[in-house]
Amino acid sequence: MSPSGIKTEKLAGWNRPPVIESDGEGELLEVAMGPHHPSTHGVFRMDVVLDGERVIKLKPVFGYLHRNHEQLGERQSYLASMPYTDRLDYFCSLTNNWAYALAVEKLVGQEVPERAEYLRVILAELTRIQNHASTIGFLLQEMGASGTPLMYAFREREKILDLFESLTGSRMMCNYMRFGGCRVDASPAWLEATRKVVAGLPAFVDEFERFLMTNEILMARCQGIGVLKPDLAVNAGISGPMLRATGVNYDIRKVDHYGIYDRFKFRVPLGDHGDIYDRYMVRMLEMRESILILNQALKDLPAGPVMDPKAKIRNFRPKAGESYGRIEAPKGELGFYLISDGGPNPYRYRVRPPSFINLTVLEDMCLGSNVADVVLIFGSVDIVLGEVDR
Amino acid sequence: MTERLDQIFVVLKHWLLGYLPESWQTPVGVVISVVCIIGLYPALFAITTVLERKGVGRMQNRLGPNRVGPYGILQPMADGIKSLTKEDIVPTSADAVVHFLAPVILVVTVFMGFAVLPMGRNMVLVDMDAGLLFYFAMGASTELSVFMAGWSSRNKYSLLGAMRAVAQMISYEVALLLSSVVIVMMTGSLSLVKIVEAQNHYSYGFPHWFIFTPWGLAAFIMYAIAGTAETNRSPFDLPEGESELVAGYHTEYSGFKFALFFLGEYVAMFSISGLGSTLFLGGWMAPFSGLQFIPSWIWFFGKLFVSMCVFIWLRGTLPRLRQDQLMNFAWKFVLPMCLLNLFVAGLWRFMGEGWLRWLVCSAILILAYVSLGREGMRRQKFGPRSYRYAE
Amino acid sequence: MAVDEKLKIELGKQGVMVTTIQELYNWGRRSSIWPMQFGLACCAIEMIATTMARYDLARFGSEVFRPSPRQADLMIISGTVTKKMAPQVVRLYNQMAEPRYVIAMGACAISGGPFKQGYNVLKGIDRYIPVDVHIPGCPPRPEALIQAFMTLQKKIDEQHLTGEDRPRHLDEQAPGEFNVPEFGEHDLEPPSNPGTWTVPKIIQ
Amino acid sequence: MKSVEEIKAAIEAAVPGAVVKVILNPAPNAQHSLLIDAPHAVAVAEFLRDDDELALDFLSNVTGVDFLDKEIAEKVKVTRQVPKEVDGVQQMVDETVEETRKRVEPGYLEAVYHLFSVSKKHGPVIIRMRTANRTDLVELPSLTPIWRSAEFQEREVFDLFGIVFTGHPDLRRILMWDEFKDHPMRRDYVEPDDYEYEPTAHDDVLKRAQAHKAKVSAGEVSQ
Amino acid sequence: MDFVFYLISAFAVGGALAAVLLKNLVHAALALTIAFFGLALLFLRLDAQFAGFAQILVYVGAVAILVVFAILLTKGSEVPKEGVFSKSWFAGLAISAGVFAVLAWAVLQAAPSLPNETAAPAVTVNDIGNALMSRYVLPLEIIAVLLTAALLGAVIVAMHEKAGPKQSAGAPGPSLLGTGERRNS
Amino acid sequence: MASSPYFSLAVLFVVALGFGLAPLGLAWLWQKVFSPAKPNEIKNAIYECGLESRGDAWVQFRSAYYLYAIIFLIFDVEAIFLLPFAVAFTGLGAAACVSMLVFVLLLIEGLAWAWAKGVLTWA
Amino acid sequence: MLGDGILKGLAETAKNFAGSFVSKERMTTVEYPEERLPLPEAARNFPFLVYDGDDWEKGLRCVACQICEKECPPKCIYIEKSKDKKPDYVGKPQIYPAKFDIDISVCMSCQICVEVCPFEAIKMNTEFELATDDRFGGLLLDRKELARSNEYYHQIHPTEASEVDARLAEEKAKVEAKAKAAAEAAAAKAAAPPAAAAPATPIAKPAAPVEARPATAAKAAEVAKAPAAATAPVAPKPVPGTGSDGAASMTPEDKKAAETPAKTNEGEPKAQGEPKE
Amino acid sequence: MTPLAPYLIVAALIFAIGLAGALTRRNAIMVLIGIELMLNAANLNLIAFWRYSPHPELLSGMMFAIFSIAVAAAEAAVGLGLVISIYRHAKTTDVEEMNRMKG
Repeated sequence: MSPSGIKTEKLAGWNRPPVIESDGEGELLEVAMGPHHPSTHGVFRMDVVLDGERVIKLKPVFGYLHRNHEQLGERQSYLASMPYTDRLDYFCSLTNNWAYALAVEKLVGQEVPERAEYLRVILAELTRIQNHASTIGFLLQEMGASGTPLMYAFREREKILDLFESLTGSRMMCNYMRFGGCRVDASPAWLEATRKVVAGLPAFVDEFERFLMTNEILMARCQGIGVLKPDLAVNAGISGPMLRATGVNYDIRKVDHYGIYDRFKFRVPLGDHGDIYDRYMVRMLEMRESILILNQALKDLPAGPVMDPKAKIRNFRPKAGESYGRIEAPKGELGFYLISDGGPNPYRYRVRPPSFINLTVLEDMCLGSNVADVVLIFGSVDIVLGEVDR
Repeated sequence: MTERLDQIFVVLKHWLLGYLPESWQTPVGVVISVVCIIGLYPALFAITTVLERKGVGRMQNRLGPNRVGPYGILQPMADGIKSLTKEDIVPTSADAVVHFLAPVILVVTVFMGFAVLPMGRNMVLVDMDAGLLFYFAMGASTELSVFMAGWSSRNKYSLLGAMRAVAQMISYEVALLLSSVVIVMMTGSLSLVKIVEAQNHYSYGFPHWFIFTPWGLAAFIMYAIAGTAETNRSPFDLPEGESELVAGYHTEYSGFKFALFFLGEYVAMFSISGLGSTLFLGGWMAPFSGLQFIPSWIWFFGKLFVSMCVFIWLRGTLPRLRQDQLMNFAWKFVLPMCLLNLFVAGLWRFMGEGWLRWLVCSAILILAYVSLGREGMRRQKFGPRSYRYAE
Repeated sequence: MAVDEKLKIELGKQGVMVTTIQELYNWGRRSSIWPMQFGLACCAIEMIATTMARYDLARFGSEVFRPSPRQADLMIISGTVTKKMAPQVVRLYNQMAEPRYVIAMGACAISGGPFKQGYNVLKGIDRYIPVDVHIPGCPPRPEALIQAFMTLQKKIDEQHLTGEDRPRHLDEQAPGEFNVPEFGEHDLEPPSNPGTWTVPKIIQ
Repeated sequence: MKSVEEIKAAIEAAVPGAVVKVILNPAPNAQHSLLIDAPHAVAVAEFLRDDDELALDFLSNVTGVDFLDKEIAEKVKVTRQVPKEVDGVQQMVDETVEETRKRVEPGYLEAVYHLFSVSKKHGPVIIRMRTANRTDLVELPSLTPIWRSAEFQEREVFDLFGIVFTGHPDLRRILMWDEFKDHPMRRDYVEPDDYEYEPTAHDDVLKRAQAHKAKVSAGEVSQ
Repeated sequence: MDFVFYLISAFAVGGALAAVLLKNLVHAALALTIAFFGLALLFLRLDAQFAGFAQILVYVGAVAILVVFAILLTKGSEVPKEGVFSKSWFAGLAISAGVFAVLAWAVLQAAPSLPNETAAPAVTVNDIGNALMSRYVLPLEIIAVLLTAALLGAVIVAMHEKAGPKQSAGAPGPSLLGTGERRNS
Repeated sequence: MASSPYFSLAVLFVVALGFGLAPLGLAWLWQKVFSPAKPNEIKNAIYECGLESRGDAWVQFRSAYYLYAIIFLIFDVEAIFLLPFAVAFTGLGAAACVSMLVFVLLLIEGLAWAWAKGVLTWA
Repeated sequence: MLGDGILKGLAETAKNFAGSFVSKERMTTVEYPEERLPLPEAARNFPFLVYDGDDWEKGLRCVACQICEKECPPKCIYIEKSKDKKPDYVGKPQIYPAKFDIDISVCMSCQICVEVCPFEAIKMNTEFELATDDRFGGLLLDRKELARSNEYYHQIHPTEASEVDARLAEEKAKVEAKAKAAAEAAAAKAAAPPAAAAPATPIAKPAAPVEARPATAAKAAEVAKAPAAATAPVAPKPVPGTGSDGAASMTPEDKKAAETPAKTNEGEPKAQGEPKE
Repeated sequence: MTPLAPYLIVAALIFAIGLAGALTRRNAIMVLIGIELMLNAANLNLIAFWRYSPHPELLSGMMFAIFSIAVAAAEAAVGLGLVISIYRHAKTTDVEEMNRMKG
């Protein structure tokens, strides 16, 4: 179907990307960045129009990793979609699991045992830490730091992945949570190992901070670049650290109180400028808060089952209805929208991907800035293509 | 004995030449020296690449290449063979002749610089009256080859990368020149041999290197910055800034042509480091009078090695600047500092001996450094921040 | 230089000169495999993890990830190749300089993997370009990638410089270009490269 | 936060002429939604966003849903005249017969919007819009002018479901390539025949495989 | 001995010829650097070491860069279709041939009276510096003024006044990502 | 002649040129003998992130580059005068130094003007 | 002052550089082919089939119930049922997989097959060094390549395997007890044919009248007893027997699910007409 | 040792080539290139005369050449700047077209 014949109305001016005019000097250069480009996190593509080195137009192009996730979800049973959610945001499979499990639990009114809730929190926060660390590493990589920060981030990530693997059996694609709990219980040895890793995390964050935080080059390149205003951020559906970096206090862990997050004491760091540096710092500070949550959760972890005995896994046929469940994934609001018609498969299975929607304002942030900044701004959004294109 | 060791290469050469008829001796001597230079630096390049990969690896908590040959030392050889046998692609729309010439010219101009570098006592190919000028004249020619590479590829990334590279190189070339003028002012010669010899005294065992004066130190810092930028090394490696420009001006180069660019970059590093140590670090002089028994060429290459290590260290640590910041840094920080340093050097001479000139010169330079730095940070509007939390 | 004895004897027939050159050539190629900086999906993260400190692909001299295909030797197809991406992948492969190798990393790259039932997922990149090594797994562990590297090295070691069984890139007759598919109205055109790929006949 | 009915009332009060229907959700989470009519949708959306009490400034999720044409077989009692021999005389007699009639209830495409409020921290309020049918009238007004976050998501719905959002500033395919003709998330989408040899052919894959084989033997496709 | 001279001269003259004849401007500029380089070699051969290296530094290092930048700034990479030589090329050629003929004739006429060999002057950079600071200090200052003026003048001329014709990216054009842009492959 | 410094330079030039050309020649030979080059349309097309290249790379550039080049040229020329001065500096009197100071200051004034004018601001 | 942040960063890399020579914490590289990190017990990569005893073919626990095939998200398992039966670990005559292929080039290592298997027959392997240049030959694993002994299972997942063994032993004990009771009852009734619950006493019975391939035929001779059901080409209900008394580990859902696929599969076209082109 | 005359001939030749280039090329940049060649030819003359002068230690010709280099550089900067400026307004570097636009 062609969209021809659609009349385009004049839109409210303030939420559109500004039109940047060239000063007529020099010719405009159209450059494609991606799909194979060293800094587009895989196969993202931006078509950029440059005036000198200034970006005056930018069009993101999606779909190079469109893997039909939603259609597969509708063709398969509820359980079979669980491992697919691992592959959405492949850095944070556990939070994806949780969001999906939460949506299904909402759909059928399933309770989750307490121990499972605690384990979910522990795993989600570990996921958050490794995601944020890697994101910062990648951001610095894009800034040209020849991999060293990324290596340090991955050094820590490997430790966390070891934990994931020894609990769930897989490094990245954990497929761990189930509707009504978790698949397997954590052994005392695992908890001990986790405590040890968590105890080592503050030192890592300290090292990272010493390494980077006051680096003049980093500050010069990040501060005041890619500024996002809070009202636009809210209007454009931005969520996660990117939203909080603009100063909007909105953390779904605090707002929805899903899981058992209201039992933990933690703070939500907020930025004031909404630039790359704020996004970077908010992530840095969130890692520290996550460590706090982890310490509390590991202390209070109760004994008990990890799976609701009444929970159904196979031949799971929820009654007709729909549900939208969302959590605060490391990248933002990750939601699953399910419509059940009573069959074994969801009638409609929809993922609300934070990375994808956070890219809405990419153009607004990039216009008028240097082409080198585009790469950084893009990196600071923190996307994973698996989730963007699904 | 130490004398012998010091002059071992010179003696060796003369011993070899002794077997030749008189009229052949000079030309063959030149050829031998030249072949030594051109054999030596690529070998050093090979070693340095391994060192770099291993060194950066160590900084990143990993081992680096260690499988090809013992401890991975044959890695560059394998890379070389691979590059040599790799298909050579010349894009259809590229300008084939210029595309071919660019790496060759780069290598040639980079090597020419070594003609005037003294690598040890009596170890210099030509000691020219205008040696330093010759060095810079050759250095200036490399820009053209970079431009040729980028332009002839007819690729957007290449051309942007080349333009960036040229803009960057010309900006820092000025700083490079001006920071070394100070040394010339003090030694009264453009001959690098004379410059080294001018630093050849020791008091209380410590050498009189130019870096140990306020203006010398300032000039050295500026030289180091400009030299890093001139060789496109991190944090000034924008022309190859792969995060936005894929591989910069050599995006379209494959096979050994690419290897030549790679080689050119490293050899230029040696050359800049060699000149730096000649100008500021006493060239082949020993750092303490007690260590003079160690041959001069060991000192020269030792200094070269140390400066390579610093290059590698910087590369392993720093993110890269943006083009406008880089240009601003060159023109609004490095260049003013260099110009100021000229006056400081003049002042140094006219103030006569005594501690006062140390004080005044250092004060002027530190003041300028701090205020220019502040000004730069203010202009760029960056600085540490604090953050608030919501409960 | 792990060339086994049998191979050496065979090489002996080709003459010492060629044998030496061949050994040197193969050794150079296998010891300096520069991958292209090219990640597609989940497996790309494990590929990055492979280059990171814990696994350190650099030990094999392969940490030099080149962003430009001109300078790369190896294309690690790490992740799902969608139909929208396939033409780009093929074009990039075409733009690499010979000799070039392909590792299909992970289920998706080999066969479409878990996503093979999707409308936008290519069912294996070997439909369009020849693959040297397949690594199953979703995603394969970093160690598996290293093992695949060593498999590739072994494969290179066994290649002959001359003769009938010389590898594709040394053979003038063998194709150097692979058709880049075009976007059709419902599917890629053509759905596979006939010269490169035929559906295997497996008798059950 | 207001209940769905209250919101409905508020909308109807604020936007004259708007037709709002509450669609109840039988699931335990009771996330009911509001079906709004297309002509007033933009006004309703603007109201929802700007109303001080609701302040639904955050459009989280936009989804398309495809409901196929339903063939409904219903039994109807029909009275008709049947010739009958009554007392040996041919007569038309009224007779009530039960008859199965098939009726096609046109399917529709639906766009679902999940709204939250960042300032008031409440939500979700779910609004939906329906097209009249699945074939020709698949236009809905775009809410991108109200919430920027709908920009890409509406493009996605257009791409995958074929709902044309009027008023969208840049309605192009987003995930599939531009030459692509179909809307793959529609439930009647026919996948291209790109059968791959599978040792594991089952179920519908097997069917496709067999269809492919038939096609190959008929010479329609190459491999 | 003369062989070197002829080689260098051929180099310089060839470069100059190529610079004038080549159609592609960038090629011409590169050929120009060859001519400059050849001239610098001639300077060296004339024992003017400082001038020779200065020639390389300024011309090969800076002027050539300036020229290629100017070419890229005026979109001169492409060979124009209408030809590179002016319509009155014949007249130009004739004039220059005439000039050369006159000059050559003059030189050849004077050749016997010209000095053939003189001792190589031992001029060091130090001498040049001293001369510069004594006899030529006035020209030096004038050069400084000239350079500053040139700097100001060239910058003013070349700098882009902001009031130039606006060119919006959204303006209709064949590509540059106007809406409805279709580009996938 | 052989003792002339230029002879050494010439030898260095020739050998360096040989060093650049020899491997390229060797690579060419390798291609001839063993590994045939297989140029084709796609391979020899311009690389642009895996897409077909669109639009020429040889576009008109911005004048910022040129402005920097001008200032560079002026300073390069300045260096031509500065170097002889620097060499002679140790033997010069205050008057000569003052005249050089004037020379440098004039150029600095040009630089300062350019700075103030915003020429040194990268586009 | 300008530059101190850079110096701090340099100090940090220097610390790591120096530390890499002394501390294991800073030199994290594991030199893979020679050194390996021990895989955690829970690690998984691809499924394998467990068999008891020495003969992989006889000992396969799999009864070809096809639950895993149905539940496998990427559909990479292919099972063909046998037409005859053989005794399972409790001695009950069971159908076995005549063909059991897993295409590991498709498998996503999700472990769902393991979770849904009511017979503890399929488990996850930890082997990952499977890179090959032969896509179909190397990556399409058949029954034989998939079969691993229970000892191997113990080796890679000791805790889990012991649990499984305990469970199976318990089940077996139950079945035996039941069988014993049944046998006793039968003995009481006397003169009845020997009960099915005697795995140690196989009754040589000719192969079921099916066009079995050599392997099957050879094995079919060993396939013991199975009173009446063995004659039927396809067992209509292979599962319920086990399902009903193997209660310990199975939730009711499992049992039901174990029944359903068997039923659904009956109606499906046999997957033998695999197209090959 | 080469006598003076050949240098002068070479200088004349380069001068003539430069002149021809300046007169025949359409592109303004090429005209400037021609002029640069002419200036360089003059420089060669200066240096040559200096070398063969009876008092080379006076450095006259050499200093002239150096000053000439500086002046030529300044000329190039301004000249090319003018070309760029004209191009910006007229979108052409063709001398003939520029002439036309004048009228």
